[in-house]
Amino acid sequence: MTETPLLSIRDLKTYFYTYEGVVKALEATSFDIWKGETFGLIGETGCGKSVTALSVMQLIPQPPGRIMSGSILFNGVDLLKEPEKTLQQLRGCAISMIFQEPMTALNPVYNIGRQIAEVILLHKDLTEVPQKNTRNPITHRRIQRARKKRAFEKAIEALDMVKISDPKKVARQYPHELSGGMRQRAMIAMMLACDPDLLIADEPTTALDVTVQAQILDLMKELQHRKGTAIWLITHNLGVIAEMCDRVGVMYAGYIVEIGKTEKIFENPDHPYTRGLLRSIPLIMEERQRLEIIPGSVPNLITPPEGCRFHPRCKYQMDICKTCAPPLVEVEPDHCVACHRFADVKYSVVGEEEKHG
Amino acid sequence: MERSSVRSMKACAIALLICAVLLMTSLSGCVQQNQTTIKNPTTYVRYDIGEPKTLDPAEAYDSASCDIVNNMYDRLVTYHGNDTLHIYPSLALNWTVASDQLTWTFHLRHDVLFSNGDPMNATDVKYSFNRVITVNSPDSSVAWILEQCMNLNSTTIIDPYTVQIKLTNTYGGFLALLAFSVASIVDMKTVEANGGIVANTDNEWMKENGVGTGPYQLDHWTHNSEVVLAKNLNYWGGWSGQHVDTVVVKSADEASTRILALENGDADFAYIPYGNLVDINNKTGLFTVQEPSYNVVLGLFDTVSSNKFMADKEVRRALSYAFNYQSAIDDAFNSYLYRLPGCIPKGMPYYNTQNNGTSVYNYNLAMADQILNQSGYLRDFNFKGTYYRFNNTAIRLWYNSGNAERQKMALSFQQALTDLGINSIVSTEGWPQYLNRMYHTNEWDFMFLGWMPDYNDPDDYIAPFVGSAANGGDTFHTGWANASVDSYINQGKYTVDPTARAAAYTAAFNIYINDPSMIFIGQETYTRGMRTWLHGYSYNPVLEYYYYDYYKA
Amino acid sequence: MKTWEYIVRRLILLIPVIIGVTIITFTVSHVIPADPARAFAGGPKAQPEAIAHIRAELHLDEPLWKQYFFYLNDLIHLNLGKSYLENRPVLESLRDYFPATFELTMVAMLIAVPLGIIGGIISAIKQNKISDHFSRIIAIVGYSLPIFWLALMLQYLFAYLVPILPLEGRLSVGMVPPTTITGFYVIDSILTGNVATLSSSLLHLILPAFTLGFSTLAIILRMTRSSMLEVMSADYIRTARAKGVPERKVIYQHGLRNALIPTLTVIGLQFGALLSGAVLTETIFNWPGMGRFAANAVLGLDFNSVMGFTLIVAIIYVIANLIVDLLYAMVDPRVKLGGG
Amino acid sequence: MLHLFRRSLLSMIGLVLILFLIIVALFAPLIASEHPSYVEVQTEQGTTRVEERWEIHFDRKLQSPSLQHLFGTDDYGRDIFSMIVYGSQTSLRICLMVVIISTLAGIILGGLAGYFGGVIDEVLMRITDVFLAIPYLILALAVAAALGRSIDHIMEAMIITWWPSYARLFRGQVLAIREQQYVEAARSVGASNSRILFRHILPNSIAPLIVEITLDLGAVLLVAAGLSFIGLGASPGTAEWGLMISEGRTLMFHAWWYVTFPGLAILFVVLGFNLLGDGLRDVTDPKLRR
Repeated sequence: MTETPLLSIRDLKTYFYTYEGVVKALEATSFDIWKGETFGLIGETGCGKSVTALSVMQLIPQPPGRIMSGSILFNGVDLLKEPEKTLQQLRGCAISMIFQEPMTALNPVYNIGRQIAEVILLHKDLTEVPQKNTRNPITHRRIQRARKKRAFEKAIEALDMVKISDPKKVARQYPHELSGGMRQRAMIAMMLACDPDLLIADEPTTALDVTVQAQILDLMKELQHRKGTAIWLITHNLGVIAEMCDRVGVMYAGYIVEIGKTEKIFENPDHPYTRGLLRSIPLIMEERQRLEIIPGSVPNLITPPEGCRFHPRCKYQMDICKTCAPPLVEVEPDHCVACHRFADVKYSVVGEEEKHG
Repeated sequence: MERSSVRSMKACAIALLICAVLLMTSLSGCVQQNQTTIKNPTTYVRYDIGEPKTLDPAEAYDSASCDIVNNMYDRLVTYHGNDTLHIYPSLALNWTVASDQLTWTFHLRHDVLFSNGDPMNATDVKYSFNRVITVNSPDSSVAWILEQCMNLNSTTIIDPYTVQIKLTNTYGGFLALLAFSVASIVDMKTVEANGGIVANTDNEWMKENGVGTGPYQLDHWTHNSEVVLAKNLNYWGGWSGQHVDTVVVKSADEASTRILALENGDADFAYIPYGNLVDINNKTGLFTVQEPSYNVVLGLFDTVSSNKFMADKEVRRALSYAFNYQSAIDDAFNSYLYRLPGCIPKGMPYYNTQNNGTSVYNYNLAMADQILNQSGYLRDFNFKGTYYRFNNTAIRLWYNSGNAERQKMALSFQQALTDLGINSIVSTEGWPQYLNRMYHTNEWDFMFLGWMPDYNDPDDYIAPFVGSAANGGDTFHTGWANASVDSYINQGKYTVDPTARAAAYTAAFNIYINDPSMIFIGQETYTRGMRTWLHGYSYNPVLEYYYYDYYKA
Repeated sequence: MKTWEYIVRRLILLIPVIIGVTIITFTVSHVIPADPARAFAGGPKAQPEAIAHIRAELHLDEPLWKQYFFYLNDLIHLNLGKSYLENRPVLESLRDYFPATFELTMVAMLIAVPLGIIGGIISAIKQNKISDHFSRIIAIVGYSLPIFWLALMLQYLFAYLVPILPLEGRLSVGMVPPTTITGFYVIDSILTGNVATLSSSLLHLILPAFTLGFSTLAIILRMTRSSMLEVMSADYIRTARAKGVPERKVIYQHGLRNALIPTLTVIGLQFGALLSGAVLTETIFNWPGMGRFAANAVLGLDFNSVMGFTLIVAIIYVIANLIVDLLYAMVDPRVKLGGG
Repeated sequence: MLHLFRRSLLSMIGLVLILFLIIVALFAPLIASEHPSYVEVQTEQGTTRVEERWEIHFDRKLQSPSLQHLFGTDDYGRDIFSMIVYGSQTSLRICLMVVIISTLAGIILGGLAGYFGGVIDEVLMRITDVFLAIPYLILALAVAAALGRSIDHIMEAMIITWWPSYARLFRGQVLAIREQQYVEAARSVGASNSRILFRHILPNSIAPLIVEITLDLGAVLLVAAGLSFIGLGASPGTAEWGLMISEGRTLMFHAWWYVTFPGLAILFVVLGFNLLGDGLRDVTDPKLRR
């Protein structure tokens, strides 16, 4: 892989300044996403997955949020240094994002078609319609109307693309008139309408029924196939990751703790947290007696633990873990881990089983 | 977040602010310059309270209505300037009276046109008088003024410019009556074209319109705001000399509005409450009109009150001593009040029959205390160490709400009563409730009221004040009646001999003042605020405003 | 349900409201032990015949319930009776005063609504900045000031100390009102092309309309601010931003339309408050409107006028609420007319 | 929550203003330099009531503020400072009585309507419609005119005009909460209506009501002052701020202090209640927090 990654995040640091104190949501997060691939980001709730995505989009509510340092290179351009205007042009066009809550992520007062058409109007040329701004207000208005009409037609096409059965009707419907799955489809249609290079999907299926989940995921896969979009999938559903992703990153308390090819991570997790995470999921295929749980919970990020942020919950902790944050080390090609004791973890399967036995 | 939108918003706000400030300074500059010159030089503007109820002479009875009627219409005779004693010709050039004192002959002016151009002649005169009597305004009943000595057969047309009026009975005030607004001459053609005369029904058109021979005609009337009169180009008196072209009478309820209007020159003339005259006194360009008036202020006793002791004249005498007259004059009326000794106000004939014009009662708590003790009303009820009379029954003092002077007098009276060991309650209520209390209940002991003259005669005071209900008096329902006083009042009314009249009024005074049914508090001073640039104004209590005389310079 | 069907249904609801309103005002104004007939006829000087005439016209000697039915009967025949304080039919008084008050309240609204909404938006998007504090303080002072106090102060400042605005009234001294077409001086002036009365009536509107609208402005500002804050942190705003919508459009197209929904309710309710405020404002600025007329009628126990006024206001209230509900349905597609 | 409140400067100012009002009202006899006397009088209905009376000293009327009379004297020669201090008692009483009684009425009626729905709801809502369709100032004016002039009657008049909005507000709350799962749960385990109303619905719907109440405490004072302005306020001679403003306003050109100090008193108290209410709203409504 000699080409540059599509998205390259380096040492991203995002803090939230709240009344209670400074929430250190992201602390030196780094990873890459390549063109056309599907990258998964997993982790518990509140570990910073969404904050990473929002930081990339620069949609962190400011205040209280603030991106302290780091760089976000998209196609080699540092997004953090670009003016708001450029970012607006990128959002929805080059980078799109689907959100977790299809119930609330659509504007309740506009119909679906209009909301999709808005993206198209913003980012597409619509060459079929003369676009030149004229001084004549009447002509201008007529052109605007024609563009709007064309965008609406395109929106219907987009809805058709996401396999909505009666796109013409749905385009004129309002979000509250649609089911959750339909809304998420509409959302996908909206976000893919401009053929983005990167689609960030933040828990796109969490709020949906299982059957609908599968449909949505299939749809995303299919569209990715057709358009060559890179997908960054954020979820805590390991099943989804396993099914969808080429590579996966594991996040804990603002740090990437492990990153690598999906199969490798799933087969052979090197970080105690990844390991705990994988074992806490019931897998139908494997016949395991009982699920494991990771003791404790995600730490308070205002006063995070010193050193490795996972150490209070870690079975393998040593003194060094309490003082020194472990760097992300490439343990094998395309597999990085941030743990002082990854080697011990790797070979401790038996001992661990014994403990529980 | 995009900053540019917010920034442009801010820029807009600042620009607006700057514009506002610039506008303000530039405008204030030019207004300041104008301040030295006369505002609206050809317009007379008065800010007053209340507004006319009607512009129909056959219905107008309240002063605001009569004011406009007096200037839109002419009468056969009129008053001039501040002279209330003499009556001058107006539409009538001259008149004669037969020896029977009943038959009056009036010779009319020949050159008089109504504001619409119709000529005025004897037909209109007869029509006007008979209209008043036939319409007999159900809303105001003002027709009684003419009906005192006239009926439908009284007026006869001798020739187009001569009218004869035959009175139903002798009446000394007949000419004064003809100067009253009800005797205004209306245009027969106009009235007939707009509803004509319907017996016992007011003419709706005439309420808001009218064609008269007066110096001004109605321009427009915006209810609850202003009545505007414009000059009548047909006026027989002509428009040579100095006059105002337009008259604006505004009704403004709020005193501060009227004061500010007078001070900034919007108003040439304004009604200012006594408490606020200090605001305009000694200010350049402003002048306070001060004239004696016949408006009297009374404190009434209910002699048939449910509080039985009010029936005792000694109690009422004691209360008369407990009222602080000087404080009422100084503090409630800011000295714009003159002490009243009895029913008859100063300036009217027979004023001196009342103890030579000296008050019998003065503020004297020791005397009040002595009278009450002698009459057996001792301080007998102990409430928290204070001893009260009348077994702690409270005397109920009432005034109508919104009347600041009466409120002051009431609260001050209450304090004096407390010192005297009498418990009391001061209460106030709206005018209709107040009237109900006075006329339909006995649940009051003391109330304030005022009285204005209908005509310039002591009989208009003494008969309604202290005459008995049976004798057509007791207008205030005090329940007081005295047969001797009634007979003296009637003597005074029907005698033409001044000495006999004086004797009758003296005798009546000596009775009613020692068995008082009311406290005679005082006689108000007529006060108004005026711009000094207004000229030609003179106060005439009978014809309060005559705009034709006014001009600004 | 079709819109017109809904409107008709809502307008039918007017009838019980009107009956209720008449019953309440009728009872409240008639139980007072008072002698309005004598007051109308001139007080202590009233002629007995005049008093008797008025008592007969008002059926004052009948039992209360009969008086009420006499009133209802007249009302059905669209006869609101006679105003004794004004000495003319109530309908005529209302015809004169309603446009004056309506013009005043509309201009007050025109001042309060845009300024309130803009202030609320600025305050919300600049949360905790100087401009936010500034507009919040304006808002809080706005609904903490006694309205008549504000009126007196404005009068004193702008009509006396720095005399740039007229003191009172609807037009300059002695100016002839424009030909009555609608009764609104501003509109009539435009229709008749009368520039002098137009500018005069606009100038005369400034102080009273501002006084009247100030507290409404404050309330709308506060409401817009809080709902704008709420809306701007909503998910769909994030979606809009993720779509690359420029911030200005995010605020005005996505945020504002949603934030306006609760503000609309407030605006509807404020109509009632404005009519109450009009009582005080009109008294001080000598505005020949319904509020002052109503207050005088209540104090003077001019029953017919009080009843006529409350009737008109009840109708306005119902219609204003209807309009708000219709707007609601227009702004918010989730709202179904006639549902719930 | 409390620390959030403490951080908001405006809310703290509101709290301080209201605490100041309460302290002044409680310790009025210690703060004021002059004191009213209280006299027991019989009313027309035969009951007795205690009337507040201030001594009149015309000899020192309308004196400008001085050390002896901090806020000057009025046109009866009464000490304005003392009257304002004692007036705080009246103001507090008016605010609390009106708001508490109309809230109670609103809670009971609105609660019944919202909880039981159906005919009760329909009838009650139509009744509130009728009340809300009459401008509150005119209704209060009419009621006050019918009852006569005294503070008690003003309070009654305001309660009559105020309860419908509370009934509406509370009904809406109850309607919303009635559908919540914990209420469903309580109903499914057979809790009685009254238990559900008082144990589940009331506590949960009271929070937004409290904000409204705090804001209304100030509004009550303004309406009372408005009624005084039109001429139907407290009985003459009592120390009530609205009455003082309305009596002092005509004299403002030569006695600015007469109207200014009671005006400021009202402004500050209403401001206090509003700031407090705003602060409470920000604290209780998590959506407005960031």
